[in-house]
Amino acid sequence: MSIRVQTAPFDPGAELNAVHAGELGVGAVVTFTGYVRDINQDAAIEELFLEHFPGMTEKALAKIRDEALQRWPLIGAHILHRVGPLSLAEPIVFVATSSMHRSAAFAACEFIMDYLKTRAPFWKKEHTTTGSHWVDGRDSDTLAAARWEAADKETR
Amino acid sequence: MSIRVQTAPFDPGAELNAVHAGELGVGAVVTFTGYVRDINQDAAIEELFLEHFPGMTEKALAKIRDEALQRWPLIGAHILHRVGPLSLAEPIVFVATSSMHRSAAFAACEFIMDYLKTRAPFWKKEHTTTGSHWVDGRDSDTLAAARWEAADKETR
Amino acid sequence: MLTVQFLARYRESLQCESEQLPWQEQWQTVDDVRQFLIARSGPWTVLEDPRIMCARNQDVCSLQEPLQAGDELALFPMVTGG
Amino acid sequence: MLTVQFLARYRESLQCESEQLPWQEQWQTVDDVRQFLIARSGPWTVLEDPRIMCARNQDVCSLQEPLQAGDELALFPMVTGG
Repeated sequence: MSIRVQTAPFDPGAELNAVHAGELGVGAVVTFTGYVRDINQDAAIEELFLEHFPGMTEKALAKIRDEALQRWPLIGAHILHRVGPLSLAEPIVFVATSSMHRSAAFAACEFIMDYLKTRAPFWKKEHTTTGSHWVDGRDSDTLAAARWEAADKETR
Repeated sequence: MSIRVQTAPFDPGAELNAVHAGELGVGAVVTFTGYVRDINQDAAIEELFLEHFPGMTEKALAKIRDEALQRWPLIGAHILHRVGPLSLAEPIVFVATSSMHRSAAFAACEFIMDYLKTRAPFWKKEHTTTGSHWVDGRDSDTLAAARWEAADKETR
Repeated sequence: MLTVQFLARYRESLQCESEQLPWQEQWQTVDDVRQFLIARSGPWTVLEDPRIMCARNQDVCSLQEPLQAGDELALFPMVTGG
Repeated sequence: MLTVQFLARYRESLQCESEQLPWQEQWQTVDDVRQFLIARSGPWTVLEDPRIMCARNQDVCSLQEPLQAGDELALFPMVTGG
């Protein structure tokens, strides 16, 4: 049930294996790994910087994790997010959910990512050969998160 | 874009890392790993045996993979399934999907699992201290696969 | 000629992995062949399983799938992989 | 007193990370404080951003969230993690 925010790189494969090693009775593990793209429209990107809001970040992630645990019968839910400077192709974020049956693990993993993308205080800044700029938020992420609230109202 | 059916054990973490290592431009990788449960209602289970239909298995998996590639803009889709004798807690199945954006990878990974569970020729037999029995198919899996066909009709 | 394969639980119940049947003109669908086999009674009634699945030439199909001489038919219980 | 923190792009535009504001009785919601800051004009109009987000005492909230003296308010652009 870990929440980790760290500047050090991590190994998604080792994280996946640790989920199963740490939990008895797990039948299904779903993972999401987000990477810094290694090819992009703007080929001049040299590095990505992830700013966050230290006082709030882990608290915001724990709140998202706890909401997933309330909605689905999970055995575990884990969130790991890099901050600081990241190189191309490095993993940025890793989310893993485990459950007895797969549908809960799939839904919870996607829910956590949709909420993380719209509610967790991280901001990406791209460093290119011609300067730096902040990455714009995407309306598609707002819509993805809103789907869960609509689904919630329907079933009440 | 691999399809593998094998008796040898595999390492889900190494498989996850290989997906990203093998594909340029990947932003998102979703994985599903199914394990032999290490605790069960029937504590007497000693081993699981996976029978398959050798002439058809890889063809059936490739067909499911190809249908996912038609439905969603994926960079890659990989399916790995064990056959033969399996010990408790060993991984049985690994599915990974990669894409530029996460929603396609999530949907395709769940679709592949729902179709694999209802259309790929594998049968589980549990060996217990008191004898062996074939595992029953689950109606919940049939319903999960049917959802995709209903969704398909709605959008046409 | 029609080749019929039996898998998993069916293979065990029938103690038969595969059988070559001389082609019969009245067979139109998978279900016709299944009914022919069930009519043998005894262990063959296992094929009355309402969740029976089938594949024609190694593609999963329905019991209403048309058959022709030379096909390879597989009959098997609901799959339980993954 | 109200502590206001500015993050990411806003912090850079305002060249200000955090500010202590003497509490004003007419402030009821986050948006009242935001309008007070925008009224300073110049770089502060960055807070007119229609996608602005905010957190009260480190919980994401809406611009209509009630505030009281002693709160910690954070104003930040749409998040882009993950």
